[in-house]
Amino acid sequence: MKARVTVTLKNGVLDPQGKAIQGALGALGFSGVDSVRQGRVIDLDLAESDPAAARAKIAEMCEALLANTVIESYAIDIAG
Amino acid sequence: MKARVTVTLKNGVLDPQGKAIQGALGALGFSGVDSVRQGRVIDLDLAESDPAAARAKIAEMCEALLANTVIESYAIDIAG
Amino acid sequence: MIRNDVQITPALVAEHGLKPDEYQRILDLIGREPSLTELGIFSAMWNEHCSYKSSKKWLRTLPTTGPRVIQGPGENAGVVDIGDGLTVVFKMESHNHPSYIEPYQGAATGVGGILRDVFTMGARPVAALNALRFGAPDHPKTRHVVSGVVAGVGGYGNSFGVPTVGGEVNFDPHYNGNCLVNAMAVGLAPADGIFLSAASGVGMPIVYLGSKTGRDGIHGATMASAEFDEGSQEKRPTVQVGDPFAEKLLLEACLELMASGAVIAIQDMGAAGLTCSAVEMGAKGDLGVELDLDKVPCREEGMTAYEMMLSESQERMLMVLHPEHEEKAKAIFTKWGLDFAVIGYTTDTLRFVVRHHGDVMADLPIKELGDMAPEYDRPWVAPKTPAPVPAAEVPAPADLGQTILDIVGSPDQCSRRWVWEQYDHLIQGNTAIRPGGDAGVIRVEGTGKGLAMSVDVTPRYCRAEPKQGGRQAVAEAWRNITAVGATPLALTDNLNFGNPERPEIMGEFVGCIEGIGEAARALEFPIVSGNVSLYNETLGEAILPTPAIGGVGLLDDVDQAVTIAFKADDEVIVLVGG
Amino acid sequence: MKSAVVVFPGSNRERDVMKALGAVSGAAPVAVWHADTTLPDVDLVVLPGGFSYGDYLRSGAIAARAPIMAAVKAHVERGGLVIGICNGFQILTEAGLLPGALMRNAGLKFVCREVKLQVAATDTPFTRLYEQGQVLRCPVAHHDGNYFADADTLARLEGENRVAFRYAEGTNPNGSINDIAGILSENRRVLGMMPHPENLIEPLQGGLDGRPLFESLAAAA
Ligand SMILES: Nc1ncnc2c1ncn2[C@@H]1O[C@H](COP(=O)(O)OP(=O)(O)O)[C@@H](O)[C@H]1O
Repeated sequence: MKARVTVTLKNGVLDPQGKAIQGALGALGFSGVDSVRQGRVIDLDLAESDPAAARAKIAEMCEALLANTVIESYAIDIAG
Repeated sequence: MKARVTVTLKNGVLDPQGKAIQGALGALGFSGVDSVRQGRVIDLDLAESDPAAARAKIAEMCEALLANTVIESYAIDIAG
Repeated sequence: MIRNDVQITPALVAEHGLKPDEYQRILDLIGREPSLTELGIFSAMWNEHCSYKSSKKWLRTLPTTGPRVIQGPGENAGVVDIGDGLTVVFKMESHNHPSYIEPYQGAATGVGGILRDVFTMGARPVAALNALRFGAPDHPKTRHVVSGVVAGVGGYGNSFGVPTVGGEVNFDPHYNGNCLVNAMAVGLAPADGIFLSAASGVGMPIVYLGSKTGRDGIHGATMASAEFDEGSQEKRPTVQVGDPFAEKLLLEACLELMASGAVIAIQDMGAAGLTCSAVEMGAKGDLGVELDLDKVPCREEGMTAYEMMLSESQERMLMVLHPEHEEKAKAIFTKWGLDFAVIGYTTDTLRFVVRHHGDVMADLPIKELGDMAPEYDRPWVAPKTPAPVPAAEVPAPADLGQTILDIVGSPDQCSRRWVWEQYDHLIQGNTAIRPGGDAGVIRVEGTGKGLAMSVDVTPRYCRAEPKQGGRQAVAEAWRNITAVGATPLALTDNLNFGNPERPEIMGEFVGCIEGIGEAARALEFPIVSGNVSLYNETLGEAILPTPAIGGVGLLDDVDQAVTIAFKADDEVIVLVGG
Repeated sequence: MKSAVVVFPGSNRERDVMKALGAVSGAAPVAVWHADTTLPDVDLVVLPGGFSYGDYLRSGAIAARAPIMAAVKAHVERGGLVIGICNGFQILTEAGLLPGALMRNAGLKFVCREVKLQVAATDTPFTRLYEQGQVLRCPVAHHDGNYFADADTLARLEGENRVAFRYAEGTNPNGSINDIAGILSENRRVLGMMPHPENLIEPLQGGLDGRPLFESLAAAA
C-alpha cells in the first residue's frame, strides 16, 4: 500500500527557505508571487493492505519521527 | 491563486534521506515499511487567477529553479 | 487580535510572571493601571532573564576589572585588549528551555544570539564554543535532544561561518527534563572600533535592521495570545526558527555600516526583542525613546503592539544613526537584502512612548523600567557538605585494565569526536589547535599571536560543595588555557541553576559565586561578561548547579602552541602539580 | 596569475581561498559580487565554499542562477579556468557546468574532518604538481557532498578520466558514488571538488598538502 505524508510548517513559523525561494523567483523575473512556503513529502510503501490500519500506523510514525510536531503539521494520503 | 509543487527524486536516484528514515522507522519498531522516498513541496500563492496561466507559469518556475531536473521530477497542483 | 484595553486581572498579572508586590510596584511607579502592552513591557524588563533580580546582588561581588579589560559586564559582550590595536570580544549565553522544547531550533537560535552579541560590539566572530548537558543516555528523550542540539549548534555556526573549536558534553539524570545549551562566541575588533548600546543625541533616528518581525517566541503571554487570537485554528507555536543565512548577511552589513561611521549606538534584539533593546539604548544614554510601530517591518498581518514589543524574532538589530548618514546606511542594508526602517527617534523626555495606528499604546518612565526593577536578596542556606569517603573504604578495582576501558568507554569520558565533527572547526583558516585537546587555539589574523579558549565546569563537584566547585571550574579553565601555552586573559560565565526561590538552590548559587570570585581574584582572571539561567527545574527536581566558565587566553607566538599528543618514542613523561 | 573570487550572499570560505591564492601566487584575487554581470579580465574564476543563500531549496541552486553566472559561463566557453570548492562545486553542477548532483551526505550529518584524497588525474591545470595516484590529506566540511550521476554520465566521466580526486583508504565521508571527491569538465579547465585544499596550506593548519593545487594553478596561467 502506497501512502504520501506531507509535512508543512505551522502557521506563523518562520520559513527561511520559503523566503529565499521567493526572493530568487523575483530575481529571476517571476512577478506576482505573493508567498512561498516549503515543506516535505515522504512517500511510503507499506506491507499493510488495510487503508484504515495503514493510516493509523502512519499517524504514529508521523508523531514519532516523520514530523516535528512542535513546529510542523502533517497530512496523510493513502493511494488508491 | 494557491498552488502546490511537489518535487521528488527520479526513479533510480539514490535517496539517502529516505533510506535513513526507513532505517530509523525500523529502529523505532515500525515493521513492514518496504520503501521510503523523501521529496519537497513548495506552496505558492500567486497573483495570477487563471488556472491554466498559473500552471504554465509554475512549470516555468520549476524548470528554472524549483526542481533540479537532472535528478528530480515535479508535479503541479492548482488549488480549487 | 490582542486588544490593548483588556482588564488587567490578577490572573493576567500572574501569567506575565509578575508577583502581586511587583505589580503593586508598577502601579506605584506609573500612578495608574498599565495597558496590556505596558504590562507586557514590564514583564519583559522585570523578568529574571532581563533584570537579574535574584542574582544581581551576588554578581556585584565578582572581580570584573584588570589592566587589559576594556569593557566588563553590562554590554552585549566583554572586551579585552590583546595589543597590536586589537581586542578580543566574548560572551557566553544559555538557551536551555527552548532547546529542550525544540532541540534543533533552540540550539541554533542560541548560537545565533551569542554571535549577534559579539558582532553588535563591532567584532567579527572568529571562534565559537559550546557547553552541553543532557539527561541520562538511556533516558527516552536524551537521544532526540542530543542529536537535535548538536545538529542545531552545527547548523547555525557552520552556515554563519565561524569555527567551533571547543566545548564540553556531559550526561546526568538531573538534566533529564532540562538540558543545558550554553554557547560562547569570541570575536576580534579594533580597539578604536568598539560599539556600545547607549544612545546619544536628541532627535536621532532609531533604525530597525535585519529580518522581519513575526509572532515568534511571544512567551509569558502564550495564554493571552491563544485566548485573544480568534483567527487561527491551530495553537501558534512560540518556537523561534533560526535563519543563519540572514544572520551572516546581518554581520556583513553591520560591520560595513560600522566602518562607514554612521553608527552612534547599537543593540541586538535578543530576548524580549524590541522592548529590551529600545529601553536599554534610551536608559543607558539618559534619553527618551519614541517608537512608531506602524514602521516596523512585519512578517505576519495584523500584529498588535503587544506582539511587536514582545516578539523574539531572530536576526534583528536596533541602531541609533547619525541622521546625515541615513541614506548611506540604507544603501548598505539594501545591498545585503535586509530590511531597514526608521521606526523612531530619541527624545529628551526620559519617557518610553510606543505608538501604533496613531494611538499611544505605552508611555512609561524609561529609567525606572530598567533601574527600578525589583532586586531580591533571596534567603539561602548553605548545603550540607557530604562527609568525605575514606579512601580505605573504596575497594580497589579487580582489574585495572578493564577499569581503564570502562572509564574511556563511559558516556562522560568517551571521545567527543562525533560531536565536533559536526561542527566546522577549520573555517577561516586560523585554527591552530582543533577540538579534542585541552583548549582550542586560533591565530589572530594579521599578527603572529594566538587565542586559546576553553569551557569548563564539573557540576557534581558544585553539588557536593558549591564553593569548591566554583573554584575548580575557574581553575580548570585556567589550566586548560595554560596547558596549550597561553596566558589566561579573562573569562565569561554561564550560571545555570534551579529555582532561586528555594533557599538550598540559592545556597548553591551563592556558594558557586563565592568560589568563582575567589579563584578569579587569586588568578587575576577577571569576569568580563556572562549570563544567568535560573529556574532550570522539572517537577521540582533541579539540575545540578552548573556554572560554566569560558576562559580566553593569549599566546604571543601562536606557533608555540602545544598539543596533547605524545610526539615521539622514548620521551620522558613528567607529572607536575599536587 | 590573475584570479577572481565570486562572493554570493552566504559565501563563507571566500576569505580562506583568497588568502591561499594570495599566499601561493603572490597576487591578491579580486572579489566579485554575485549581482555583477561582468568579470574582470582574469585567468581563473573561483566559486568559494559556504552556504550561498543559506543552502535553501538545494545547495547551490539559487547561486547558480545569480546574474554573475552568465559571465562565468562565458568565461568557461572561452576556455578560462574555473574552480568550485564545496559550495562552489554544488553551484557548478546546478549551473550545468559540471554533470551530476551533490546530494545530502549518506550519514545525513554535516561532517568536518580530514580525509585521504587520491589524485586520480594529473594532466590538468589544477593537479599537475601532484603525482598520479598520490594520496594526500585534506579537510572536508559539508552537509551535501554525496556525488551522484546516472550510469551513462558516470561511465563517461570515468572513461574520459575526468575524476580528479577520489576519497582514498576508506575515508569517503559522504557516500559519493565511486568515491568521487572532484571532477573535471570535458576540456579539463573546470574543476569541482568537495574538500578544502585552501585550509591545508601552511604549518599552522597542520600540513601543506593543499598547496600544490594552488601552485599548479599559479603556474598554469
Ligand atoms: N560540544 C563540544 N563542542 C566542541 N568541542 C567539544 C565539545 N565537547 C567536547 N569537545 C572537545 O572534546 C575535547 C574533550 O572534551 P572533554 O572531555 O570535556 O575535555 P576535558 O575534560 O579535557 O576538558 C575537548 O577538546 C573539547 O573541546
